[in-house]
Amino acid sequence: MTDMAIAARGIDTRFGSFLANSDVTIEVPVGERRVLIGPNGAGKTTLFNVLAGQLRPSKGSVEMLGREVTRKPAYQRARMGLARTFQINNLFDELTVRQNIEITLASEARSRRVFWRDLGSLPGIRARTNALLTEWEFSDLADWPVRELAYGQQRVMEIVLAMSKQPRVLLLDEPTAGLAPADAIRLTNLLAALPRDITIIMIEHDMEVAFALADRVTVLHQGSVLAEDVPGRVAVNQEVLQVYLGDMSDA
Amino acid sequence: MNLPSPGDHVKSRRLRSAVVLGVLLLVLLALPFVLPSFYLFVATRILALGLFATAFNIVFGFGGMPSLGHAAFFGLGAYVVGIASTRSDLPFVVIVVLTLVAGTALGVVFGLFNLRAKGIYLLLLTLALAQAAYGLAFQQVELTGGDNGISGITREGVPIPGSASAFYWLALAMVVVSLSLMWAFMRSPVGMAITGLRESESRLAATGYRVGSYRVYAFAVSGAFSAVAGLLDAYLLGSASPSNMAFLLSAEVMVFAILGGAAFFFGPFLGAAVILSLELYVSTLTSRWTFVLGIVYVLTALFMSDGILGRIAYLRRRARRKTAESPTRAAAGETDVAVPADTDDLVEERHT
Amino acid sequence: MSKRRATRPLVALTAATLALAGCGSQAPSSGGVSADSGSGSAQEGANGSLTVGLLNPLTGPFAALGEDVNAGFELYLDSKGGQLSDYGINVVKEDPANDPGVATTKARQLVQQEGAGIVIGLVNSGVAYAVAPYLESAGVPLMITVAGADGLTRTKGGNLFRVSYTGSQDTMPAGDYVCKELGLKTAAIVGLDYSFGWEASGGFARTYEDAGCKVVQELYAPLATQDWAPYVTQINRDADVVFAVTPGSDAVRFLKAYRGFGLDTPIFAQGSTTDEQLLPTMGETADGVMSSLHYSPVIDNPANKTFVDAWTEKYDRSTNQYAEDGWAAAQALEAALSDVKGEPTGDGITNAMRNVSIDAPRGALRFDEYGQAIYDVYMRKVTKQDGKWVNKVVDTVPAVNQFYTYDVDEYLQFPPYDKLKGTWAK
Amino acid sequence: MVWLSNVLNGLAFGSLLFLVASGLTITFGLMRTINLAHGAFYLVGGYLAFDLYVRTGSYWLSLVVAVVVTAVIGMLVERLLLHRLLNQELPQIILTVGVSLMIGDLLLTQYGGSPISPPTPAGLEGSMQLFGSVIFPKFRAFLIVLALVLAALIMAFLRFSSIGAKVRSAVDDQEIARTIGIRVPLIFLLVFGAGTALAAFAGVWGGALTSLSPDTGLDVLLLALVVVVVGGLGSVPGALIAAFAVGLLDQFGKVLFPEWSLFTIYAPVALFLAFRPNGLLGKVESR
Repeated sequence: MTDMAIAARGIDTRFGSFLANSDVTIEVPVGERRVLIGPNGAGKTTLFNVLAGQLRPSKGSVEMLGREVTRKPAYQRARMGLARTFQINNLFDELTVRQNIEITLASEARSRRVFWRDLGSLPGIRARTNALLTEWEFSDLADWPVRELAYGQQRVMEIVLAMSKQPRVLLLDEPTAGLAPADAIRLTNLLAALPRDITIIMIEHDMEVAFALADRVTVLHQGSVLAEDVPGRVAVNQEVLQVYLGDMSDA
Repeated sequence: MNLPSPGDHVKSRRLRSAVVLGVLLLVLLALPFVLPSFYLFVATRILALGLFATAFNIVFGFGGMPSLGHAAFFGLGAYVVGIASTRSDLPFVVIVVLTLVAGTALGVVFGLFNLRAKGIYLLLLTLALAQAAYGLAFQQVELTGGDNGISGITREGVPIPGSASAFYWLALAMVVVSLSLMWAFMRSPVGMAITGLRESESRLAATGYRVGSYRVYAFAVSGAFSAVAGLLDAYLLGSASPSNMAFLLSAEVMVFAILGGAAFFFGPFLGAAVILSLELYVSTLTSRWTFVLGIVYVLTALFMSDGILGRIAYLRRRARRKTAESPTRAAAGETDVAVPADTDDLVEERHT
Repeated sequence: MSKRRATRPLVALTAATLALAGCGSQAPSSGGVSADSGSGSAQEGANGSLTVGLLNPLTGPFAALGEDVNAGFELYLDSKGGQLSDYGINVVKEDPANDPGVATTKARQLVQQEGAGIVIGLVNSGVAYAVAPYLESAGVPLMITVAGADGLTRTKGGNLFRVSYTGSQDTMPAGDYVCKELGLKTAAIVGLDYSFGWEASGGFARTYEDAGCKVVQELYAPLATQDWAPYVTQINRDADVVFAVTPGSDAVRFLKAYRGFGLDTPIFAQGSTTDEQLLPTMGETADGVMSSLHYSPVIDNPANKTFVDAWTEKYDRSTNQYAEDGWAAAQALEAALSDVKGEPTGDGITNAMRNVSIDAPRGALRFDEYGQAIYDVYMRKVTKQDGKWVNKVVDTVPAVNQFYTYDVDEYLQFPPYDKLKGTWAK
Repeated sequence: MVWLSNVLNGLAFGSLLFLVASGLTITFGLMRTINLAHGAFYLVGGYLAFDLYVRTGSYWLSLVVAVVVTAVIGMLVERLLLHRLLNQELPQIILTVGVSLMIGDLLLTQYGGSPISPPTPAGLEGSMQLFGSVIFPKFRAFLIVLALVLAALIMAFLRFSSIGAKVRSAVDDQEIARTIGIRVPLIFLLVFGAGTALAAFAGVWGGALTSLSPDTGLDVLLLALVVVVVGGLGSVPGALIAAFAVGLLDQFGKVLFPEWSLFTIYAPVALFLAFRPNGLLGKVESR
């Protein structure tokens, strides 16, 4: 049995009387690329928040890289090598691109409590920031506040920040949402080119993107897992089709 | 993409800022030679309250936590001086250290209480804490002198106790040092993470920062320097009293910050100077000065919520529109064209 | 958010603000002489001129007191044509805003900018404590008109004088009076929980117990207590008398709760509890309340008649102790100036003030060597006269000083009243 | 019996706090507007009723006119000033503090600084005997009833009337509300008017209990804020429970720990909020 990058078992997440996740079990082995799909309100983002530690499930357990993390808050999971992006751009808007990266890099143990030195002057931070800016082609924009970037650039920034900490597990919440088709393709290519040793769990609405990137696909529906399989088989799963088509005809 | 590199721009601006600050400092150093003693007194008071506003802004403008209880820190500093200087022979330096320690400790308490509260709840939680502190100051007479406060604070232990000018220079030195330390602090990883609190706590947590800790750090540092401001005020006035802890001072410091520009490091200081001068001027003209103060608050809220510096920055951005184009939005036909943030410019030091 | 909007309204509103500020300065804040800052209108008398800084609250909780002190002072000055002892008097009013910081600033402004030769006023004792050391160091005499803390007048030969009471001065005769004359042998004290409350209560308790009677209970409520029920319901109903020290709006609430809960123990109060500013609002609830104070508008003497006539001609309400304090302060200053030869220096006025002896509306007034006024204290009872509630004078204790009948040195050895609160009933 | 009397007093003072807090909590709950001028409107109501009663001698006329006129003033403030600052918490705070400074100063200029007392309706003077030995003022007993009735009315109104639903939808999503034909600015105007009317109503009743002077607005406002926040912003039942709790806390704090009475009211509140940052019945703010 391979090691699990993330294993969530029997997850219930309750908001008042509303059950957003009901007995969800999802196990993602190290190195796998998993895509979560499902209609609106299926509980995908809630599950993400549970995996990332932003929400504590009402029931069930979460394991990450072989360690029990159910009760560990988000920042501790981040320190264990988990990174995530947000469905709605969630950056340090008023800060510059450079500062966004610097803060992210400085979150490691030896620098995050430093209060006597300039952030940019810490050993390695400036150099690594510059390297990242170059690698992701943001050098020209380094001193612009993030809020001034185009939407698509902000989506990429989300991924830059997530990747800058060299995560072992990467959660991507609809990375291509709201992008023009050309930008979406660019971004998908960027994602496809990420190192294979990073475990990726991704929520995606766009089926083409999903199936192009996924090793396996998990389908959520009304808070529960409806199906989980390789893309080819999910694409022809009757139940899944029904949910999706039904959902579309409703909309 | 073909963009103007902000590099040269930033360098020239950094130089200009340094020159502006240098000239300003020289002017401030020279004030005792030109100002009549009363205005020197007022200037010293502005220094103290300006420091208070700047310290407050660490929590408010940078950390994005609207504290309505900061008078507690200011008052605490004043009482430390009051108690230590009237009941002991402790040297000035020790009293300063005591003040810093007390301010930090109270800041930690405030921070721990406010680990989770947000927005209006944080506002009222801090208010309740400050009211509790006010209650202690008012009722624990043994220690605080109750409503009479502590008077007769002399500057005996203070370096060069003699003249008003000497105290002004001492206050100026302490304020300059404090502001420099805060400036440096806000650029450190901890300071930047505090700024991150305001921008997005969820991202900060997802990045690996323990959000609650940074809230505590913000209050601790802010509390320490707010207490130093209270110390200066107590030495200047020669007294400490419960009104140093009162709700109205907490509200006023927020107006200082907003009117000056909470997004800017020096905004709150400017706001303090403007409002204190205005209060002095108007209250000399008319006994209806609270009415005028009310109008100032209303106008600030309606038209100056980005503050004086915010407005200047906006006007400058607009003036510069022709020379710089936003990399992205200009193409999309947006009119409010942005320019790069220059991290070393006084006015453009934008953290909100 | 568009940041471009509203520059024009901003300009308009700023202009309006400035205009209003301008109008405001002419608005009659106290109805007194138009004597706002402006040394340009310096009035020159035959002997010279003097700038008087009136440092009384015009805003905040004590505004009503401050306005009346100022009005009393200016009324007397008016009646003398703006001159006292042939010195032209320029009045400059500043608002201490009930804040030691503002008050210290304003005191300096009065002295250093406006050239005030004397500062008169102060209501809040904390503010007075904060301001006094500066005026001492500046060599400018300070005449306090309301602030009551005992400790303010405990230094001999200073530049500080006070025409109004010390916290305990007007209540010490009351302790004797209630015990001996009224024969009420046990008392429950209800006071405000701050220094004035402890001093006034303590003054009463000291003489009351020394006269052989017993304080059986002490209750102290915070300043500005909105609901007095918790205190009123605790009052020991076996006490013969309730001694109340509840000045200001607390008096209104205290009496309302007291009557509401059906208590019928007689009340004897420190005189500010039944102040004429409050009587119209208190109405029936104050009926029969006795009190001690150094003034009552119905005192029958020529000086008071002059004062009351001048006051009622101008204002549609009764005089009160604060207005009288202001009036008496002006009289005292006039008397001092008549002794000053030539330039009215700080030392000159201070020295002359020590020998001042005047017939104020309250009666004879002079200062002891600590600068505290010596005056008659009246025992009064709230009664309806011609459809109005007044503090009828029922007895007089002449020439009361701040130490009452105690030996000064012995008195000064007593622990301060804030240490004694809570010990009287034990 | 002493305990019973203390409990009743606590409830009566709590009732006064609820009267003040009710207007504050609905303006916040429905409009997300923090009105720190609420204490000033409380004063305006009380002073107007006092003034009118002196002129006319009619209690009910004074009450009604005072409440209506204050509501109109409130609506003017909303329309001319607050309205421009929708969803901007801090500017709203500064603005309403400014408005309350202005109102306080106008009242001081107009009526002087001495305390005044708004009228009490006939029949509520004096006291009554409960359970044999407990004497309790009728006015205070009536205040408890009044608070309970008012709470029930507000809750029923918000729940059952269509205006309640409209207001809620207008707040939840202004865009959607607009598209389905709800006039959002009008709704906000009415809600703010209702809030200030409640403040004025509380001013007439509370002022009759405690008397008013131009500086009492702040004392009352601070206590009402405590109640609103502890109850959970926007929650009327929460405010009712919190008002009674704070009233009792105040009463027993003063009886049991008089030396700490200012501390005992705010410190527990702070502690409570630290553990329940959204108050008793407050909704978690999504942001």
